[in-house]
Amino acid sequence: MNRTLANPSPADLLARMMLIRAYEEKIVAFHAAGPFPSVCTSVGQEASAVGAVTALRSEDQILTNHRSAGHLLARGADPGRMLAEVMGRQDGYCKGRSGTLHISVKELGVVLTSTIVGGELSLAPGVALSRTMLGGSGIVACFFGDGAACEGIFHESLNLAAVWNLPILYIVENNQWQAFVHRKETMVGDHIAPWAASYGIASRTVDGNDVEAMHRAALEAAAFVRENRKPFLLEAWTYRQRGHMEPNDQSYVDPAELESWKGKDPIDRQVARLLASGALTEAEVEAMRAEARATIEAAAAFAAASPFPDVAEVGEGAYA
Amino acid sequence: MNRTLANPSPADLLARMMLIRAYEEKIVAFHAAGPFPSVCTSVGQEASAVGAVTALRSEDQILTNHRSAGHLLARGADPGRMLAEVMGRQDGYCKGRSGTLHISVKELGVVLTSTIVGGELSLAPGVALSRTMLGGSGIVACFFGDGAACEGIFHESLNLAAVWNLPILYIVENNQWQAFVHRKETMVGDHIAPWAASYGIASRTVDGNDVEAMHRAALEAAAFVRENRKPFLLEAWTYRQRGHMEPNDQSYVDPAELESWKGKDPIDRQVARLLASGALTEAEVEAMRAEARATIEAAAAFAAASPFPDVAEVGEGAYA
Amino acid sequence: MSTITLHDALGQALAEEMRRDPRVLMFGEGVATKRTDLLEEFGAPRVRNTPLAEGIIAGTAAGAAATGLRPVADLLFAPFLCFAMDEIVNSAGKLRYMSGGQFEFPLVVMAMTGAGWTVGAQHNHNLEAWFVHAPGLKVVMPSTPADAKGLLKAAIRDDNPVIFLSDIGLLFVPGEVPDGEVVVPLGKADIKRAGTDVTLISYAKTVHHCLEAATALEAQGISAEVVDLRTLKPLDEATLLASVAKTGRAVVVHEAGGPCGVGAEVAAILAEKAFASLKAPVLRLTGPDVPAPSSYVLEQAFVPQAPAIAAAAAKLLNSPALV
Amino acid sequence: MSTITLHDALGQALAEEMRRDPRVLMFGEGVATKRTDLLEEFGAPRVRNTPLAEGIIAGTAAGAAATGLRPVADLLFAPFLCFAMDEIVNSAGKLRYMSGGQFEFPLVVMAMTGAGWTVGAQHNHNLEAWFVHAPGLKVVMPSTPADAKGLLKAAIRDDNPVIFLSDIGLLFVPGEVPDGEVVVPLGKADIKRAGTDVTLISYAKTVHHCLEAATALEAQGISAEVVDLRTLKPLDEATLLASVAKTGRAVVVHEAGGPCGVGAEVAAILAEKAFASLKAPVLRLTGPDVPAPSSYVLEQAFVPQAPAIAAAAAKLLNSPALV
Ligand SMILES: Cc1ncc(C[n+]2csc(CCOP(=O)(O)OP(=O)(O)O)c2C)c(N)n1
Ligand SMILES: Cc1ncc(C[n+]2csc(CCOP(=O)(O)OP(=O)(O)O)c2C)c(N)n1
Ligand SMILES: [Mg+2]
Ligand SMILES: [Mg+2]
Repeated sequence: MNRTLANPSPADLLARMMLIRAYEEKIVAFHAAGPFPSVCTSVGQEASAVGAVTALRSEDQILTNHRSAGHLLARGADPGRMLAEVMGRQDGYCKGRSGTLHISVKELGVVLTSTIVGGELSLAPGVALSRTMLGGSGIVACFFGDGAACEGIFHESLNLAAVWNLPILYIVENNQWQAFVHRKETMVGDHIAPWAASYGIASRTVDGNDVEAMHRAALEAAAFVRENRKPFLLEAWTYRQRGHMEPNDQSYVDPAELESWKGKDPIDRQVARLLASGALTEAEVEAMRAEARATIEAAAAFAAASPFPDVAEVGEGAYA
Repeated sequence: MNRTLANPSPADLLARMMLIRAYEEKIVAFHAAGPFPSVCTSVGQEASAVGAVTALRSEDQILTNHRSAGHLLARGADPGRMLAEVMGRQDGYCKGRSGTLHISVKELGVVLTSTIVGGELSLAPGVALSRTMLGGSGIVACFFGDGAACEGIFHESLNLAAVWNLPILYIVENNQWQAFVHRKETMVGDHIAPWAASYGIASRTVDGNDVEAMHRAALEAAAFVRENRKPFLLEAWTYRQRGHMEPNDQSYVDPAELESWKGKDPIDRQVARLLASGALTEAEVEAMRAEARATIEAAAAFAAASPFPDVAEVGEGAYA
Repeated sequence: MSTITLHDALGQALAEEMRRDPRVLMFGEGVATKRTDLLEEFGAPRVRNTPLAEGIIAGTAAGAAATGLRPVADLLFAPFLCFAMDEIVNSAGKLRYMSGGQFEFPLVVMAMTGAGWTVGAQHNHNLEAWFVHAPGLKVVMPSTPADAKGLLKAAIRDDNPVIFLSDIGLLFVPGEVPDGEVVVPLGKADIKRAGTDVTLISYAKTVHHCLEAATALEAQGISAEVVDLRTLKPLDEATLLASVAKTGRAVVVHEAGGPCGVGAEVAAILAEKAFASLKAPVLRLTGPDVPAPSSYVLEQAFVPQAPAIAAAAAKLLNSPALV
Repeated sequence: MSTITLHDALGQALAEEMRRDPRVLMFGEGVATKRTDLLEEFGAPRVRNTPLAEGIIAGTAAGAAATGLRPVADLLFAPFLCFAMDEIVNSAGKLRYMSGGQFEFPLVVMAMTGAGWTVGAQHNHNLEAWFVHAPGLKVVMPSTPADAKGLLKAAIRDDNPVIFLSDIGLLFVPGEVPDGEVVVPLGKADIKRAGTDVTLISYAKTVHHCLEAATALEAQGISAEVVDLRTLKPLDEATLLASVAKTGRAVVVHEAGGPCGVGAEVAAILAEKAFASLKAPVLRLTGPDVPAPSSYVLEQAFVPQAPAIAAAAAKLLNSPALV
């Protein structure tokens, strides 16, 4: 899998979404089979991750949050090393130190998965400052949730990015939920995009369940940031189809809301679109799904075979 | 001096401003005379303090920041006990524990002077929650600066106040400076009032150097908060005429900006207005100034005569 | 007596105190979603979800406490307290003293921490020592459901800010809780097992590891006393000193990192005030001074376990003059 | 040799390191306004004012450090660090380990603290122990201009996050600073005065109080050694242990509160590793466990002063078996 996918076709976008879905379905299956580390899945949000990440260039850098598997896989991370990390193995990207919640992948420009909600927002300006001071045309993509937008650090991050003209593409994935709280309980309006106006930052809301719309919007937004060397806020309007974390619990979710959003599933929509346009046949779609699953099965086998870290080294590595 | 001043006359407003000016000029004089604790004066901002605080009722509560002398004196605090606190004496409102920077006066409903910039914003929702849950028609006035508006806690405070419908009158005194940094270096726009829109909070900017305009705006805003039981943001457009703290240093201030604002001095303006309307004569104005100074001289004498706290008690009083 | 988890014991304490005192209210991210029983019984104004914003949650608790309410704020996991340090330390902890006694801050901040869920260092960080080091706060960290219930009730009744930390690894372990009113006073350690040769001093999860170690030591003919601190601030010096006066030897055990941890404080107290009784060095067994790793094997290796505790204690017995 | 203040020594260190390494930059609230010499020499991109927002200042330092810059962030007064704990502790301190070593965080966070300006507890709070207790950080707190300069240069060159605290009371006290390159390695204590009967262990302002006490003790025929820790993390155990091996007695002195403070850590190390040499209890003299009061008389009473230190040391000499 390529690190960046230049000019991905509609089918390429679909393939990446399928890979993410297969990866997270595997995690769900692991949970069904017995104890497994808790994971926050992004089922239903694949279009946002794939549409945005494939709009970036290889010199760009990414910071993201606890729901990061889509961003990592869309960037070309190895699902085997990701699963190994989730399972606490030595071949994980962070040698089992991070677990699912904090995977970073330096070689892919993924500086941070922050499970401190807002941690990605607090580091993004500094990463962008490096871009600015060390030269180059790279930009920084910072993914965060509607919940993170309520943290004070959101305000501080956007304000600093505006005042210092930092090349940050902020991408807020408004998936309607903030763990066990609906966003209606935590903010007066529906959208985060208008909040950017306080900082003089341009913004836009896009249908985050339409991968092609998301991709186009992200391309435009990234181009704006790259050329103007200043921030932009893109809001992906989407939905978290599963509970906050595995194992799945949605007892507190309005079933009608959930069903209506399942009807807008980003993979189903892209499949329907490509079938309707004749770009793909049913058989080709099934083959793609099978390929994604096969990739993930191989990844799972790799992860399961990876050894646990040496416990004698537990106390090492905090200092350079 | 009354705790609240119902329907203050234009001359009453002037008298209170003169008292604040006399108090702070005394502090300047103390500094000129020798070592004295550092103090942040509000010279030039008296209209904002007096106009707003006299619009409150006795059941209302106040939180403010390091530049709080105007708010306290406008509320009717005893300048002798305030100066005693500044000078670290036992008769200070906080028994010398707080010093100038954190004076609270429970009996006047002044819950907090916070010198942590933003501390007033972080406690205000809780104080308002008490108002809401324990009943009554009281509201909370929270004074803060344009600098504090850049702290993350501003965002969190306003958002919570909006979502929980808390009766808070936020009053931001935009005095153009944030210690040694001009607000132009820290925010893209000129005003804080528009930031309230993100939270669905109504707001307004008023000439904070016109005490009558400020008073009317604060009365209206307080009435809005009192009746609707939800927050409002009032921005006082004003200027810090002296350095961030005493002793005065303004080497980094644009002299033209300073001069232009000194031309809009709130006391001079109110004097001119009352002379022009014939409400006051020159002699009456001078008598008012003299009275303010005499009050402060007496206060200073009281403070200087107050004993220092007993050092044997230094370790006591942290716990209830 | 009934057998319930620490998690449920906390729920009981909250319900009982909210029933007793209408000024008690609770809020946090997901509190109303997760504590549906409290929501039903006490209503939405007293059981609230909040936006995701720890600073203002803690600040709101401080402001409410200063003006007549008795809030309990749930900040979920201890590392999230990093976003609320100003409100907890600079406001809640300091403002009573700084106001010359005008205001009080009867509030409780709850959070979970510790190994057990492989959640890694941004959810698992034992930073209780920070709050012990901050003036004006009290700090509680129970090891059993009964203590958890009784201490939380005492914390809610206390007129000072109390940081109440629950060990993740103990949350769903059942234990016996007495029926009826249980209030465990703050500031009292508990001797979880009496002994004469060595004192094992700990709190939270590692109390159980000390008890296991004590059993193992018994087999070697060594009688270990296990002191559960329960309240880390104020610290129950009297119980500690009495125990070490008897045994002359101490091992302090906790999962938090060593430097400037609670174990350092305990050892320093002993080095000053129990010096004449000490027959051997005071040993500390703590988690390594690194972020808590996620991988299960590393996470377990991070926590002092019974065999290491027993070995340390045995070492003290065998070579009293050990350096 | 030239005689300059600690404040100017820091300025020299900053200028020299910015000259040496173009990746070093500095920012904070008012940094560009106050450090006009740096601004002129190095230009606006490397010397920046920031909005009033400690969290993002520290977070920006962390993000920049992870990606090739070497930022120095000035957070003004130590209590303001409460607004930046997440960025310092959860990000800068933890992310190297958590990333399996992929990233490094070469940054310095500067702040002032301590008695001297009667600014009260929201500006004056000695919370260095928090950072000692947090993994992945280093902590420095010098007592002289020369050490300040040399340690700040070492801190800027270090590949880890360093918390650099300046004692307000020492900022404008002049002292001798060697000409030319001065780099004081992190992690090395300094024996500021040699002695044989008792070791006075301290850092920052109270080092000078210990030196005064040592002079007073000399008059009583007691020879006191004064150890200046300088770096609080990593702590120079070897120097501490060597000194106490020689004297057999120790008094640990600091202005910060006692519970879980640096003095607790030092005493605990001694109680474990110097036990056989100890002839008397290890004493701690610290600021009281309350917020720092503003009133000058209270503020001074808050800080351990020379007479109390001398008295404590003399007590150890006079009654070795003192309990
Ligand atoms: C500082 C902090 N507070 C709380 C949490 C617990 N928590 C984890 S994810 C989450 C919800 C985040 O909501 P959002 O930012 O919208 O992201 P989403 O989970 O919806 O993708 C919460 C409250 C946390 N990890 N960090
Ligand atoms: C959290 C915090 N950061 C920094 C400071 C230092 N400081 C004191 S006042 C001030 C400027 C405040 O600006 P603003 O809020 O506009 O109030 P003003 O002083 O203009 O009245 C600063 C930076 C502080 N006291 N607290
Ligand atoms: Mg969300
Ligand atoms: Mg201002």
